[in-house]
Amino acid sequence: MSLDTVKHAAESPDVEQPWKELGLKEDEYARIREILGRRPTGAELAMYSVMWSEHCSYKSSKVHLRQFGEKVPENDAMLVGIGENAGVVDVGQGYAVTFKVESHNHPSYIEPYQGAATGVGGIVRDILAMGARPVAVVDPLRFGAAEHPDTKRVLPGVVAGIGGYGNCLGLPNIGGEVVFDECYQGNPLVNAGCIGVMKHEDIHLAKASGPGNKVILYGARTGGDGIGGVSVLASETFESTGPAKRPAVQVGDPFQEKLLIECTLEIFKEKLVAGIQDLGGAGLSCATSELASAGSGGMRVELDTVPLRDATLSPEEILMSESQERMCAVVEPQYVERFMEICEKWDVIATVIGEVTDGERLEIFWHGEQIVDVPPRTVAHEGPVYERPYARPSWQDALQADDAGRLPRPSTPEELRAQVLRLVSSPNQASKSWITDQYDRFVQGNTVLAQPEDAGMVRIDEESNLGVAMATDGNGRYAKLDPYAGAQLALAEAYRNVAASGAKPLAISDCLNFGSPEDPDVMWQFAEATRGLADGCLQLGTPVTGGNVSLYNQTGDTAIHPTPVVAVLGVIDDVTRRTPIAFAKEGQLLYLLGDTREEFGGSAWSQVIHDHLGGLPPRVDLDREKLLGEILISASRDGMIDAAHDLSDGGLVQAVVESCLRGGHGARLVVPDGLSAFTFLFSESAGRAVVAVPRSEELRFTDMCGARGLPAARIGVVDGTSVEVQGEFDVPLDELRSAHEATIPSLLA
Amino acid sequence: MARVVVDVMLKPEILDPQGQAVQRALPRLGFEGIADVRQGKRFELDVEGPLDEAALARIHEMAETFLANTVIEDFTVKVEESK
Amino acid sequence: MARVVVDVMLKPEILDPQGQAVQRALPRLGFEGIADVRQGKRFELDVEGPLDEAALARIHEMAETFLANTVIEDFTVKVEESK
Amino acid sequence: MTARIGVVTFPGTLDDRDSLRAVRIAGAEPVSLWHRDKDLKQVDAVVLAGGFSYGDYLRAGAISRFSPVMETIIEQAKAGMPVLGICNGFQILTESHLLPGAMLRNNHLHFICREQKLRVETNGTAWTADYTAGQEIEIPLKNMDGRYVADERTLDELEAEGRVAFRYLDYNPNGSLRDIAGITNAAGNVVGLMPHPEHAVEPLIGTGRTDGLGFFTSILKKLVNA
Ligand SMILES: Nc1ncnc2c1ncn2[C@@H]1O[C@H](COP(=O)(O)OP(=O)(O)O)[C@@H](O)[C@H]1O
Ligand SMILES: [Mg+2]
Repeated sequence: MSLDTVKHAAESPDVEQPWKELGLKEDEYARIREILGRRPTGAELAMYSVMWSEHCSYKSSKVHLRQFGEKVPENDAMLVGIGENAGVVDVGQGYAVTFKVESHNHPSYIEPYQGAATGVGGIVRDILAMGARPVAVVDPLRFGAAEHPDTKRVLPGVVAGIGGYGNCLGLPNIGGEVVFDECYQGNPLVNAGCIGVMKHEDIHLAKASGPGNKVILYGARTGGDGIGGVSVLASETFESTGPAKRPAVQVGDPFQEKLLIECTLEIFKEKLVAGIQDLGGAGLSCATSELASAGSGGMRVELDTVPLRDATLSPEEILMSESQERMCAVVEPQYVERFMEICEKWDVIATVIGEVTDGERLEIFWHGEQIVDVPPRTVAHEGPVYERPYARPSWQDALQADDAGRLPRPSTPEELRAQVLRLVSSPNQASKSWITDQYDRFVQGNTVLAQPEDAGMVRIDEESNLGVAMATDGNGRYAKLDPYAGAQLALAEAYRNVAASGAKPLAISDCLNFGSPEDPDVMWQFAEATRGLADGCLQLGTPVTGGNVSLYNQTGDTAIHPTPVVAVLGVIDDVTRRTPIAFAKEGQLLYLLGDTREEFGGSAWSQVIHDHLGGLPPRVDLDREKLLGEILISASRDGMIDAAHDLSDGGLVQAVVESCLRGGHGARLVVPDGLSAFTFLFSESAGRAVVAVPRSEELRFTDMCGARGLPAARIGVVDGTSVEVQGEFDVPLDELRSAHEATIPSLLA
Repeated sequence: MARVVVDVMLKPEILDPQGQAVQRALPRLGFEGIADVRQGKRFELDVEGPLDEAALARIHEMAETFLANTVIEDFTVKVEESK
Repeated sequence: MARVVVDVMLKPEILDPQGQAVQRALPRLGFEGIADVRQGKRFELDVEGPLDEAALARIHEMAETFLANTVIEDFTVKVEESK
Repeated sequence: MTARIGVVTFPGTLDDRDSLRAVRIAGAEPVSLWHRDKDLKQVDAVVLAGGFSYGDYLRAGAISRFSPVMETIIEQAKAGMPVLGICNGFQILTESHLLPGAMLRNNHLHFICREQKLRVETNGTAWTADYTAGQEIEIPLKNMDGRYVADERTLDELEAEGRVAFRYLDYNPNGSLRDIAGITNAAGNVVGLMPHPEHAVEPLIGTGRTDGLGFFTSILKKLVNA
């Protein structure tokens, strides 16, 4: 096959091109021809097709995501906002933190281990590209029904992949989620988040400026794996027959990535780069066009200098390859030699592949012949934008009318007790330590809190004990009942978790996992969820710093529950003041903070006992969440509480059982006046937490709650070796522990 | 008892980080002249009963659906001469 | 270029949990009659230059000192017919 | 004058910074060593830290064992220099044949991370003098290839000579023979173990216990009093 040069393309306008096979729509192809004033070359077509895919261009979601930039709360912490590889916030003492959550859903269904592993690799490079040292990872996961045979294929592979990659990089895994629901059958969600730390002056941006500066590709050689993989894959639905489509999968090399991290940090330390970009989805097409587009525009690349693993790759394939563990840096000429020395020190291959020009076009050459000549903005930032039609689904009203409050409730203490045991041993409420024990949570020696705590927390300064905390949450059942409220409940829960650990919530990242945007029902869910999240962030004062959208999580006509996953980042001045969840001291008083209402829609109880989903999710009150957060943070700082646990799915009883098992002490509970034991134990009203208060602090604590107007009810005491609800039932801790801990191993081991 | 060997190797286009690491280490150990190293898995199966065509077909199926992950790996099935 | 294959297997007396896990899974997948499974490693080396006795001796040494850990593993070196 | 304790960084080493911190907290002077340098910068003892050097490719520790720094360490260890191998460091020590036996994939085939109880079986090594023989400690454990194996004769020899330095208590996390968590050479200067004392030197972090600090204070006292 002869080379399709720019010159050749101009001379042969009528050549048939495989735009359809590459996933482009007819009008999109026409627009490319219009932009270029000719037909694209094969290489140009390759670039546009991957960069204009849903995954890379956000063409269906962009119009909704705009709100995150428009409804921005007053927040002095924001240093870099949406639009970069990841947002950056100020956490004080000259430190900045960058964090982001991304999805690797589709690749993880096809090849669970490598899909999940490369998901971790990708998000870590995003964080690294901002100039930060990655310090921790989190992994919100969703799988099909726990008993389904395919879950036994997908889950162990995903978990091993996340562990295999993250452990080998030396990044403590400090949090995440594992949720089972049959709606994720065939569409597991593998989201991965990373936190990085740097000094303010070390923030780096992805842009190529300064004509004459060199463009250096470094890291792994480029191979034929995953050509167009992620971008094309994540932009279409699977056939209902399962993973029939098997494009080349990428294999991760965490060892190479570890070298890339250390090498890049040393390069940053010597201030050798003017701009930097990781290579992820869409590979070199993305890196070169984004760097050029964000800079002054001009860049010239000699594509034949790219080090290859397979010498037979065509230029189109090289541009589309998603080979992992690569980075692209823009370096002033006088620093190139030192840059290369550092790469050599770390056994990292580095090659000058081009330079920044004073023009405005991205020009790519292959053995001297020009194969790409495009305005980079049209590739990277000015892709198609769709106003997809959306409408409230016809079934939404009926779903909401199917009130969970009408479900039969336990009528005897024995029944209540049995339901408590069923709840805490159900796959979603059971202990996840079979999974989290496959992740290294100790590496780097800074992990103050990790699973099963409410939030993960790492120390970032050894002298001052400054630390950051993160929690990720999302409840697809709530979001299905009401996507606007569901997104806000995800935000509220993550916010509450961070506050419960003693850290002050600062900012958020999100991963929006939805079905096909071509379905107006799904698009409505998406529109509602983004609106809810943007409004919620405005109200809570936590800006969205960045995130990721994953669409087409759908098999046939059936979409997953709308699943917005929210990661809240918090800061704590002194990690020694952190609040754990464990009830560790006999005699301490248990207080329930917040209001408990008859709220069972989307609850764990309705799912576990009645396999029911209907009604409305718990009411959202973000002002209350804020107040609760302030109380939890003050109480932690001033030593008024020794333990705190947020209440969410499973309600009070779930939280108390977890805190008791963690601390190795029982609890004696009294049902407060005006509540039934059932509602007290299982309601999922938001804006609540349970805390353990030393007796000496009781007055101070209740005075504070009273003065600030936060309801605080004394519900019992840490005591004994069982969880007892007075006048109702008593379950020994041993029985609770085996119920809670046996489920996941017996399903998966 | 018959012995069947199933060799499973990553497909040629798939990155083999292990093989690469081994290859890069060799010159340091004084072994020159190895142009490429690929690392794979070897399964030795002891098969009961006669190793007829049906049995081999079943082993082939086992290799395809279980021993190898054909998304990223190729495999071969060989009967070993009995010792 | 010549291809040399080095097979590395755990010594028979060493527990092989990977092989065991495979073997235990087989009946569940409907494959009966496999009495034992051992899992090992296969290295495919592409060797530059002539594959004479000296070259083979060097590869043998490489296998003994590096590719296998002879405290726990046995190995064999085979020349593959060029394709 | 305090002792200088080196910590080696191989490509893929992860716990080097933690080990340097542990050395510092114990009161010794931490010194970074680089795998490509034969020069040990006049350190008095060396820690081979945990991690995945060379990705654990081939076998854990197999590639690192052939690095320039190991040439010197092997030579000096034989001459009596104290060396502590933690996790991947232990694997490197067995691959180097400074310690007998070998490390294999955990019997359950998963990576495992847990707070692990151990018994310190001997305080007659350079790295355990601050413990009492039989003392029970709890420190983090995290590995993929932690199953210690050796032939029966070697195991009997280790037991007879009091060279089983640490044993897992309550739960054997990886199928190690005779619950062995760590061993020492005959001279007591070279010690290897799978669990991570360097992650248990501050009350704030990890398990909340400081049971691992004794490794670093033991060696410091030995070197300073020498
Ligand atoms: N759900 C979202 N919320 C906020 N910002 C988002 C969201 N999805 C994507 N973004 C932002 O859009 C930009 C492009 O996203 P993405 O393509 O995922 O980045 P990358 O190229 O680094 O993978 C990033 O700044 C990202 O943070
Ligand atoms: Mg990026």
